[in-house]
Amino acid sequence: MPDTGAEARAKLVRRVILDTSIAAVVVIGMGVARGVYSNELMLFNFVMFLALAQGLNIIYGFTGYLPFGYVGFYGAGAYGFSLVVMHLHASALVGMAAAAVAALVLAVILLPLLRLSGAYFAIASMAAAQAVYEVVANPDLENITKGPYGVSLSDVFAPAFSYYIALAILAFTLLLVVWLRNSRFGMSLQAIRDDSVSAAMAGVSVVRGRTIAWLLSALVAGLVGGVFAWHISVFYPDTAFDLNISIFATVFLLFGGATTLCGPLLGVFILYGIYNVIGIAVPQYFEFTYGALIVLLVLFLPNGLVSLLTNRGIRVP
Amino acid sequence: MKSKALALGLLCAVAAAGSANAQPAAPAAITIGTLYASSGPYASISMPVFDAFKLWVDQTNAAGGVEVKAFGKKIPIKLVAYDDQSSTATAATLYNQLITQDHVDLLVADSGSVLTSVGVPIAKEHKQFLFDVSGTGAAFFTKDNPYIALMSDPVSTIWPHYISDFLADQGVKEGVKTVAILYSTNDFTGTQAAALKGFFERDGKVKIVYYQGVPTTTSNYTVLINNIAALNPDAVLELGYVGNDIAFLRNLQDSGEKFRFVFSIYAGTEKEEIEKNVGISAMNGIYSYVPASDYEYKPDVGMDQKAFHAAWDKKYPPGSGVAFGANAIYGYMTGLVVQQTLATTKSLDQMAIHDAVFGLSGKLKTLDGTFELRDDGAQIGEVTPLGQLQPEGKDKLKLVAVYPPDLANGKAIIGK
Amino acid sequence: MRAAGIEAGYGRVQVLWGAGLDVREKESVVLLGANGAGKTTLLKVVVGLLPAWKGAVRLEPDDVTAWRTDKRVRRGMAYMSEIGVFPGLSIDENLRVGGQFIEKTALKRRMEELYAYFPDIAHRRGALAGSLSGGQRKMLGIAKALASSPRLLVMDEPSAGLSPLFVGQVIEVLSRFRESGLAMLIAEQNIAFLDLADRVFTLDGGRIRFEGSVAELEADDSLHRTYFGLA
Amino acid sequence: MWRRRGWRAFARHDDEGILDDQGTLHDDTNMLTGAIIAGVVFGLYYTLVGLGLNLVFGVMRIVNLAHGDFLMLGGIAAWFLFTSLGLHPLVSAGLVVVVFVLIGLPIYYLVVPRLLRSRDSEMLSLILFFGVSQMIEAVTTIGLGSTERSLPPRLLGVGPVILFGTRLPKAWIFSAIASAVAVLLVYLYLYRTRLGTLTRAVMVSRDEALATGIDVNFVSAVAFGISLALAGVAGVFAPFILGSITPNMGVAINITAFAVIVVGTLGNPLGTLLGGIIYGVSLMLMQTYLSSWANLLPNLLLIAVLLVRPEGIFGRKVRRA
Repeated sequence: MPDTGAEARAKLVRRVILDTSIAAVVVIGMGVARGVYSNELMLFNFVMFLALAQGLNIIYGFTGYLPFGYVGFYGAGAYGFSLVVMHLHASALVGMAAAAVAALVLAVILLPLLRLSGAYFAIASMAAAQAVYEVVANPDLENITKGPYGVSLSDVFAPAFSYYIALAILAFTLLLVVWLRNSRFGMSLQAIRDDSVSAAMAGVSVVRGRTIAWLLSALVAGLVGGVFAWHISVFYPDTAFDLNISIFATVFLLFGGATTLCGPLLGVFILYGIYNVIGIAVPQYFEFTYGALIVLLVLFLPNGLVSLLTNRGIRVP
Repeated sequence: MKSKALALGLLCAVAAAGSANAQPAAPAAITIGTLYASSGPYASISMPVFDAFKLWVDQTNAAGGVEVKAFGKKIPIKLVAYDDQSSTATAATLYNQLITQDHVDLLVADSGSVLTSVGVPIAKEHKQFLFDVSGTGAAFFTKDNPYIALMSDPVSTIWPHYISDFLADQGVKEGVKTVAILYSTNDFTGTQAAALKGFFERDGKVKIVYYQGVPTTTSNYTVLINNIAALNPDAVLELGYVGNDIAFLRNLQDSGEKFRFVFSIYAGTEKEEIEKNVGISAMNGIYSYVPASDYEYKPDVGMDQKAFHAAWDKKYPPGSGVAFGANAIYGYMTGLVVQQTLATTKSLDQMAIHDAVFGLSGKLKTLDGTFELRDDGAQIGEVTPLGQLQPEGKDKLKLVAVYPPDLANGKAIIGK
Repeated sequence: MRAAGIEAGYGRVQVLWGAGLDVREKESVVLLGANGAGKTTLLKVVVGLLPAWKGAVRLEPDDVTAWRTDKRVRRGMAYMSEIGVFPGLSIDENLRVGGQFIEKTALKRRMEELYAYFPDIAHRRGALAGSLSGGQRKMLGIAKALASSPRLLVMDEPSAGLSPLFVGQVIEVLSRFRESGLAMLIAEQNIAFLDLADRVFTLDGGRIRFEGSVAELEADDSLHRTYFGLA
Repeated sequence: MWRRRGWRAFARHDDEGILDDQGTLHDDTNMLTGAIIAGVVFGLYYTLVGLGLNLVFGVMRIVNLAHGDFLMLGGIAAWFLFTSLGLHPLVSAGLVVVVFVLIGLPIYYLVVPRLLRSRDSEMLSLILFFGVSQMIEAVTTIGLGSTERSLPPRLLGVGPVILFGTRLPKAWIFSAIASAVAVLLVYLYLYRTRLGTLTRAVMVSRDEALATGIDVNFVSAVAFGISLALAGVAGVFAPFILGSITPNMGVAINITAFAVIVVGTLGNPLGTLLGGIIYGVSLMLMQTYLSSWANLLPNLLLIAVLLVRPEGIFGRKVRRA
């Protein structure tokens, strides 16, 4: 905040408190839900997509880069976790650390992609995710990754514990977004997104800013992927690298509205909620409706649900 | 707020436990939960299973329900089925849904290893017995998990041994010395390829000159066929899914290359589907497994193959979408196992169901052969003879079982 | 051509606040204004690339406010943007695109006329416009705009990016067309173009500040200082 | 592959006492030339697959993520016309061209002009057409179920054609010819017609085209229609090249089509020819020497070209900073 007046500071504090309480309500709510609703896996998927949509928010909402291959980090996390647990017989928490490292390493390797703009970046990141998948799923690497035959991690299977770790990851991600929304760093990122040339002239390090956002975003996906592997314990590479995961997260984010805290949350609760209620019974009709919804959204509400309010000048947390 | 929710949760748990403990009177219906994939890569193996299972349910309900020994009477079946659209993530949620929300009495998996895989740990976690229709993944069957049994389809490592036996036995006599193996890199075909490689190396009679995996999404084989032809193998084994086999057989015909022995899994197991897509001339002489849809076992229970095929055609007229084939048999077969299980189980407790299913092992004879389980739940009874597609009349092909000799109903013709 | 009471802008940002100007038959008008004054915006409204929020544009005898650019071009208006050419097309193709609405043989004749005017580009007809020098590109831009034989040529900063030497050439070419009876509306900040002007408008902050002859402009002290400097 | 008399042919047919001129000599060089020739022919088909996608990108700067689904619809149309009316696929191809152009125009006017007005249309187009793709896939699955469908191979002739000593399916030759014709027609359209020149003008600069008074919407709508027609024609040949068609095949096609057009220069339809051939040849080489890694190829090609030479072969700046 450039303004250092006491009033501005008080305003900032109020904002941070509001944002943080929203985050807290969501996390606690999802914790409580596990006690009252027994389809734990469905709740777990909600937690996963809440975190993924916000992770994507970090890179897209604040820098304007939309990686279609976001699932690559998720898959890298899932396999980082699995490899350490399978080969080193490490504990699940060590596995989670490995998941984080795997996603970050991949993010560093893919840093050059940030030189590309818009659609090229989106497509290249998708190709990158596919490439990682092709490597992981290759039967020639069966001894390492189990190739296409899938991973089984029954030794560390702990659905309750891993659910709470997933909640912790969600909390971490939400706090990251709160921080980005209210910090000088987050503001400068948005300045870069809107006009990289002037932002650079104003002394904001464009490259550094984007790199940090990219790594944070990858980290979130990696952690979510790791906890997914842990929670589900048996999976195939095409589960961990399912392009639909990217696409769902993207649609949720855009539907709610990027750069905000509430937008992606709304997107997940509404769309994934509908998906689970209606989609299960009549998937094809739902797939059609879903597709139509996306089309209408892009044409008539490209900045998401929250833009109904922000267009009227109302600040949405 | 939190404590309130906790209390609510506790209440629910107590209620659930209470209802489980009190042995209720006969329920109004036996709930069977299952998944199917109406779209995506596994739809073509999932839909026939599901349709056949539905056929069994309808038939049973039309007869007044299924006989349940624990209550000494017939009870109608309520089928709860969800569409996972070939997505494992969706499937996982849905297995959970069936167990925790719908509280199904019996849980039947989706077809194929991939969609079954996610159900295995969930069923085990919730101590729910899983009727595994055709998920043959070796990792599913472990001694410490009593909550699974494979209905049909022997485990992948057993399936292919008639191929190597046949080549080592009759093939060698006719001068077959070399073999090329081309497989799709997925659990189902990959394990079969690896098993075959092991068998050939163990027997040491036929030499493997080409052993390659290709991605399951491979849709054209022209160059691969050219490359294989360059090595001049006597036998070519192509192990893939339906789409792979269609592309392979079409390209093989187009290439004009001839091999003395060509094997493809689905040419026989989903004969009608393949025939629709590649035509008869491309299939003539091809070797394949002989599924129960083309082989007449004498059943003690349920319809025989002819009667079932007729019932299928009546319910799903040819051309209505889903073709008759091995997977249809698997679905019906699963229904029969369920039926026999309920007819013998002491209660609907999941361990009692486990006991009842394993109690059928070795005794149950259906249109799919003899149902026999290894003690970890893997299927070892239902064998699939090696067969060959041979001309029958002018424009028809018949799948003739040629090996092993005790199951054979025809003679193999090995090309020159 | 007459534009009156134009209000327009981009998104929520309003740039023009009731600007208006007119160009009479065979008259040459220069629109003078500093960077950001709204010159380009006003021209875009005139040629129909930007909708007017308020006000009207008339191309006598029609009210063309709601017309699309292509319809206005058919009616005898041509626009030369700051870029002015398609660098990825050949010189020949640029002219043909410019004269897209003209019948085939007439276009051929028109192109020969233009090549006669611009010998510099005439002998490289097949070359890509992108390979031309800045000055030649400007000439091609003018030729392309004129290919449709317009009655009114609207130009946005023909001097942009040119060295003073080329600016002189451009003015010279334009003056020849002016003599042949072409009406012109030139938005500029380079006062050298005043040589071409029958009348001058000045635009500042999205409003017209002055309208009159060059002599009247020079007579106005404050305007004189703004546009001619203190020299 | 060379097919001529050789010592191995003798060895092979020795015990049968037969020697015919089908005797075969295979060696590594022949595998190599075989893969390259097959790759070129196969690549021509992929040129056809990518051509329309690239045309739309070139003219509108939008990415039609439903391109593969339109291709699938073309295949379904050919299948339907054959099974219900007995139409030959080459006849269907002609019908598909007309119908798809006509379908393309309204779709363009419904969606694209509004899309192009948005802040980041290139990006949003990806998402929008993903939605369209979902709708098409859903409708097809509801209407037809999800099983494989194809046309009898005999329609395009069974048996191989020998090209420079390499045996290729007849269907490949047909689709390669169709593709070559399509490329030629697109070339003639772009370089020999008035509308084509205007189209190229829009490709060079949409703003300048608007300023020049080109009816950009009409030009784009026609390009969009042509693009769908090209996808449809590629779809008609799909059962012969890819074995069969299923409602969900679109996504995989899209990824490959992207690779092809990125390699062959984005926004330059004729560059697609080069991209298709490079893709085809590399795929066949991968299948020959490293078959299980073959799927890695389009992805790596795509990333490598974007990073090393993002402007493609004919050049256009795509980097941001």
